[in-house]
Amino acid sequence: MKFAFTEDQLLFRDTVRDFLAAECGPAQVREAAAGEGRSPARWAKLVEMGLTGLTVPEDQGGLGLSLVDQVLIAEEAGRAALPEPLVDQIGIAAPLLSAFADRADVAEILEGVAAGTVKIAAGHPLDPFVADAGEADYLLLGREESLHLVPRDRVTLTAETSVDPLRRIAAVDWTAGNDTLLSSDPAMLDRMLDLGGLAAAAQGLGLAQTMVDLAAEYARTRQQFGKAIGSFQAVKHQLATVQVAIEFARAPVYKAAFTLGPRDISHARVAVIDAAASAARTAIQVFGAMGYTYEVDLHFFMKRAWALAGVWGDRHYHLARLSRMVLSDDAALGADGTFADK
Amino acid sequence: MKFAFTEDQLLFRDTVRDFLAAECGPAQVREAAAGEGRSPARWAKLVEMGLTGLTVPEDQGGLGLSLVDQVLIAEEAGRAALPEPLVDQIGIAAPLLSAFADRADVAEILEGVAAGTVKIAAGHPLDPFVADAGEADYLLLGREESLHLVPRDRVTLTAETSVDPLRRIAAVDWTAGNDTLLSSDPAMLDRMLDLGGLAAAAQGLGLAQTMVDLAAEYARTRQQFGKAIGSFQAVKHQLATVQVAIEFARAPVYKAAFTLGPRDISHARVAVIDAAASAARTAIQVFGAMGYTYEVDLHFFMKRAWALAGVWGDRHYHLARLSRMVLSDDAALGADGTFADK
Amino acid sequence: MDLQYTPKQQAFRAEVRAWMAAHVPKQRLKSYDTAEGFEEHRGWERVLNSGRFGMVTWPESLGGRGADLIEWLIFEEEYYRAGAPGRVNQNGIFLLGPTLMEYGTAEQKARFLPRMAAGDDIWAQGWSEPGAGSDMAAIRTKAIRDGKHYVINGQKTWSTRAVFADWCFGLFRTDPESSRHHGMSFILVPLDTPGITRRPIPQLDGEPGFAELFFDDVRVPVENRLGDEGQGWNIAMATAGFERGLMLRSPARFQETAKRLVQLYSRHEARVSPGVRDQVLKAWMDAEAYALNTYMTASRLIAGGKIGQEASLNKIFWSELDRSMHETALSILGARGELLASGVDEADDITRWLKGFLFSLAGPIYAGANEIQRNIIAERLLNLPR
Amino acid sequence: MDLQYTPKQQAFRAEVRAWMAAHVPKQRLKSYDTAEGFEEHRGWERVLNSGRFGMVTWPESLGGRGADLIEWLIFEEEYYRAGAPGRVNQNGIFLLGPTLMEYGTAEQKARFLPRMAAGDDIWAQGWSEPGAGSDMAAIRTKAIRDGKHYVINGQKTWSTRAVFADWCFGLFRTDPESSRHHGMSFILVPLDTPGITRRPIPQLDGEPGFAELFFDDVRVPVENRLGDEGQGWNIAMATAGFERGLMLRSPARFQETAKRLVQLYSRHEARVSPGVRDQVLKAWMDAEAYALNTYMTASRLIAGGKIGQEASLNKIFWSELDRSMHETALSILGARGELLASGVDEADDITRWLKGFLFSLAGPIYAGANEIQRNIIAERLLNLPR
Repeated sequence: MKFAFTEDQLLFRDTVRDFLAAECGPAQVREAAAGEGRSPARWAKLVEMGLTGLTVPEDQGGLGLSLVDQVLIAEEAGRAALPEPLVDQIGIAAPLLSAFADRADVAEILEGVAAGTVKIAAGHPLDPFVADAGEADYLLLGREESLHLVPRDRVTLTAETSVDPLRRIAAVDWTAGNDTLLSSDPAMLDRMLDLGGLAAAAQGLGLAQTMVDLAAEYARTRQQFGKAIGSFQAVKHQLATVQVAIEFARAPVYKAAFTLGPRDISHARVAVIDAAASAARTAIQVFGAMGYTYEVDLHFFMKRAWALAGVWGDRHYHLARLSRMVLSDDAALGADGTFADK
Repeated sequence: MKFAFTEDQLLFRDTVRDFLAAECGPAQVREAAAGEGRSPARWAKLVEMGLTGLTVPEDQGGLGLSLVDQVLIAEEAGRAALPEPLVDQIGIAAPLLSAFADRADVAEILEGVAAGTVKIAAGHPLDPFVADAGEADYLLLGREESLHLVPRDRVTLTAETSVDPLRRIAAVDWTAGNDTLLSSDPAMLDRMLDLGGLAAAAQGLGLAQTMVDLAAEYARTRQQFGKAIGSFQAVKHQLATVQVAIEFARAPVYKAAFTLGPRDISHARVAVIDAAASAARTAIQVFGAMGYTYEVDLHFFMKRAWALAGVWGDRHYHLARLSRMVLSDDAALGADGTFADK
Repeated sequence: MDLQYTPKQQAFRAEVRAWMAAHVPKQRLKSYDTAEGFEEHRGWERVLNSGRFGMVTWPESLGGRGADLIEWLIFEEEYYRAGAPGRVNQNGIFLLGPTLMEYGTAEQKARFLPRMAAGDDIWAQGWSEPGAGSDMAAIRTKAIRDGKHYVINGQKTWSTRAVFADWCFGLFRTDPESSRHHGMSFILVPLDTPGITRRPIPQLDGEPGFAELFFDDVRVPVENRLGDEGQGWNIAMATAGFERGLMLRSPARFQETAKRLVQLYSRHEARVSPGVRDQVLKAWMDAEAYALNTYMTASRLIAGGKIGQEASLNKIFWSELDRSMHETALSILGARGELLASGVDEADDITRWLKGFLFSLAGPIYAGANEIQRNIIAERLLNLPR
Repeated sequence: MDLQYTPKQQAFRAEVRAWMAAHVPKQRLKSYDTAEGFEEHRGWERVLNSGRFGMVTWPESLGGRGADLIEWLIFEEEYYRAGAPGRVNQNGIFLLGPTLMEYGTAEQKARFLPRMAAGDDIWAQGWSEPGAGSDMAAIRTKAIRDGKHYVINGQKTWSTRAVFADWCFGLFRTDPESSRHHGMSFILVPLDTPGITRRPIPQLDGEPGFAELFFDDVRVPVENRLGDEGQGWNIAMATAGFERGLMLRSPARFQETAKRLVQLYSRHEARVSPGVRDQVLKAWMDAEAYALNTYMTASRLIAGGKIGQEASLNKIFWSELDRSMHETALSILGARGELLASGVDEADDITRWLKGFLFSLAGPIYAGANEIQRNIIAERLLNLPR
């Protein structure tokens, strides 16, 4: 029993954090929102760091790392509100496709993913829209109980506008075929949802922390009534309350990355949705009228958090799933059930 | 449309408030808890003021006033945590019995109620215990869909211990008979529950306000870190939040007293249960360790509020009833339905 | 206590309902935070005025109907029931209007109120400055007397509607030596006066709901001052009381939102968490409670009472209720809730909920942040030390 | 990361489980806030010690087993699973114990720890004074050096367990000229020393869970001082860290409560509001999260890390979770929830829920009120100005 990341994992996380602080600061996010939305230059650097191949098997040119490694990276992507769809690649597409790496076409696609030349969008039937479908080469889609790998030219997209100016979502119209079928094991569809949920939860942790950090930074400098507003207990206590929620969402996310158990993923998902919503509500209140403007960076993080709260099974879906597992007669409740969900 | 009490009603309320401040201050409540629990001397004075006959018809020697008059008095009884069962007499028993005042025996009982010589306990089948049954002369009890008036010697009581040292509760074992039957109109049982709910709500308003007032008083004097704790925003904001909840529970209680509609009573009940719970939670926090002792008066009010939260249909019962009325297809929602529930 | 409408009140409701049914635009107007939408909304104000519904509580001589506050509430209920457009002139009719009634000269009332009711003058507010948000006494923009004029220099911000409005009212420091809440005056400024520069500030949704106003030697006649010189703070506090108080946030608005929330929930009950039922019921109860509370206040005011600190209680209650209702709605909408603009699923009116949510986030901030309101309640109602 | 127990850990769990099954009293002991119950609980401490379970993390030489923190968590899980009695000596083993480990001399450790593990010395704490609650630096009780003794004069209050305990530890002002957190020392006082008067303070439920202690020329040998003279504040802060930190509130306690809450809910699901389901799930999640967080902290400490400000996060989280779980339980119990003592309906264990609720109300208050913890988080974790 050792509930800790390795030194290497933390070091890599720090490297990514430093990279994103330099290459994807709020000013760069703002720039992306005002312009094309995605930065090919930044994508190239992510590829160069090996990030796109993080969870791609070594045989396909990736680093072959686990979702425990990935979860820290996804958290950093959230912290920076990274516009590029890195997390969907390494948190959802690559881990899913890796199970089919013995298929030559899939192996080739995985090589492309690792090399950053192939992009894959993923959409579960629970969700009405697919993110980043427009520039994807393939789409991982579910139909009934099957998982399909669909080339981009086999789908019709209807773009929609997200509250998050950096999210590109579309409704996808497509026809399943034998040639698109990847697996008819219904567990694979559940797995996609779980991976998506984990990815959203990890990003949500990072987003929530950034919102608190931005608000704290503002509160240290903004003066009212002759002192920094951060010296008022009302501001202090609101932010401290959010920080508590974030801290106690953290371990459930990390555990879920290790076990990939549905109970753990639903727990992590709900805890992060609530912590991030509370972070947004509080941060904008601390920023006051400034937070209500487009000119302050906060809103990019709030909007990403709001959008991610709904996808990959929303709060209701995950609470219902948790309910089936926790409130059933044979549920392993109590402390000795904590590490039984593997 | 005039949503206001008359000058007379407010004046009478003030008289009762002054009386209770003098005769039923926290020290006297403490004294009652340490002693017999009830003060015959105080009861005699309540009788003398005409309070026991407040809602008894004039023909039976009462003041013949309405539940709108009564609700302000019940609020004051709550404010003082009055140990004697005045509210049950004038808020539940007398209004219920008044409908049967053409029966000679009932008329006589009502006369006794007004004169303060007859006491009536009331218990609805929803509730497991009846308050003040031990010294009641009669019990108003429900069985199936009927309402019964049962002499004290026809019931067997099993006393139980309430968290509120001033509440005397008992389980009641009794046999219904034709001679105890008051009404077989099921609406009368519902009416008893509604009157009980209104009485509990009105008392809860008063209790909640006292808890806030006690905490504010303590916060004005208790010094920590070189100043009164009431000058800290954390204390201010917690108490202000409770005050908001109390203020917005007030109008629903008063409206319910006017309409006696089940939707209004359930609304009032839920709003007050929540406001009073929040008042208790906050007041003890402001008092700190002092609030956790038996030596500070606060606990008498908290305990009364906790006990009253469960009786006459608890929060779940009233939410369910409200749900049937608000979420039904033909519910009168929106502003033009507000005063339609008469 | 009498909780039934009089026949006269019922007749008034019927009149408003019929008029609204005939006049409310069938198509939703464009946002009044766009140039085109602003003029559409001005047009609607003119239509309202044509039915003498511009501001029913004002005397007939000033363009109103002399309605009492209960009738006002009935009017508002029918207004929201009909889904009528938002009031682009709310700064004027709900804030400056009552202030003029109380502090304006007869000349000022006659000059400003009828044009306000008619939509001829649309008003912006000029309270906040970059260094003076919640702390309004920190205002620094100066209006220095020069003969029959004040010469204004400085900067206002978060000036609601100021991008397109005709006039603004605000607080200016007329005594340059003064500090905090002394030495300020309440002045009305035509926004086309030379020396004023407007910079739109985009909101969360990208639309310019407010603006910065830069004043560079802006000359305003002395007769545009409301009340005495130096009395500005007291007048502004009264205005802020109106803002937090009865009229600006009429209960009908929240009751209408609660009703839509109940309907949204009913359509999606099967897929959402059981706990949502309790949230929806709480929303309905709170919207009702806000209405009942307002009826009590109105009854008291009609009987000659004054509005007091309950304005702060109101402000907290409606703003947190509004935010919470919209949060619940978005939670019900799930993954579809992120849609900022779409033709999809019009039954749920997703975009309206989302935009309403963004707007609701401003509620606990503007008109005196709720933190300030809680201070006021604690200090003035509960007598806690400053 | 490896979230599976080692065979050694599994074997330890099995050993504890078997031992507890054989030794935990079948009848619930009387409250340790009564004279009789206190001695019953002391007896249980002796039974624990007979199995070398008094404090498993201590070295064998001091009566422990040299267990690491993961084993400690396993021990606690089995302890709560077995429904074993509360630890009457928690002030000793969870607070003073770790403090002695860090600041005590070898002689002091040998003198106090084995007797503590054996239940021979039951400890009370002496922090608060009438004027020094959350503001502990306001302590005024003096301990003035007189040769080989300190002479103590003053008053302590809210001294937990002090009605019946053998010893108390506390903070005393050894430099009478000093103020705030300077000039204080950490001193251990036998409660049977002449000059000490104890006044029990009844709690909400009427039982004397704490006491006032009056010190009138109480002479205590200098070797009863922990650490250096004047170093008391730092040592006390470390003790307070333990109090808020890992050991005192082991997650198993809350997980056990959450489990009972799930079971209570399952029995009454049909009659309670649907929203209760979500509250129960939240309780379960939060109790799990608290456990997971503790496992992370334990793993970090085993790897050589130090406990930091997370103690404040923990304190807020468990105390508000505990209160909220008990509130939910009482809400489920409805009108039966007011029963303070009764034989009725033992399946629901109403009295336990009600007493647990009353106790839970103290959680956000003691060990540094949650308001203070939020200040600490804001100032030390989020770097907000004082």
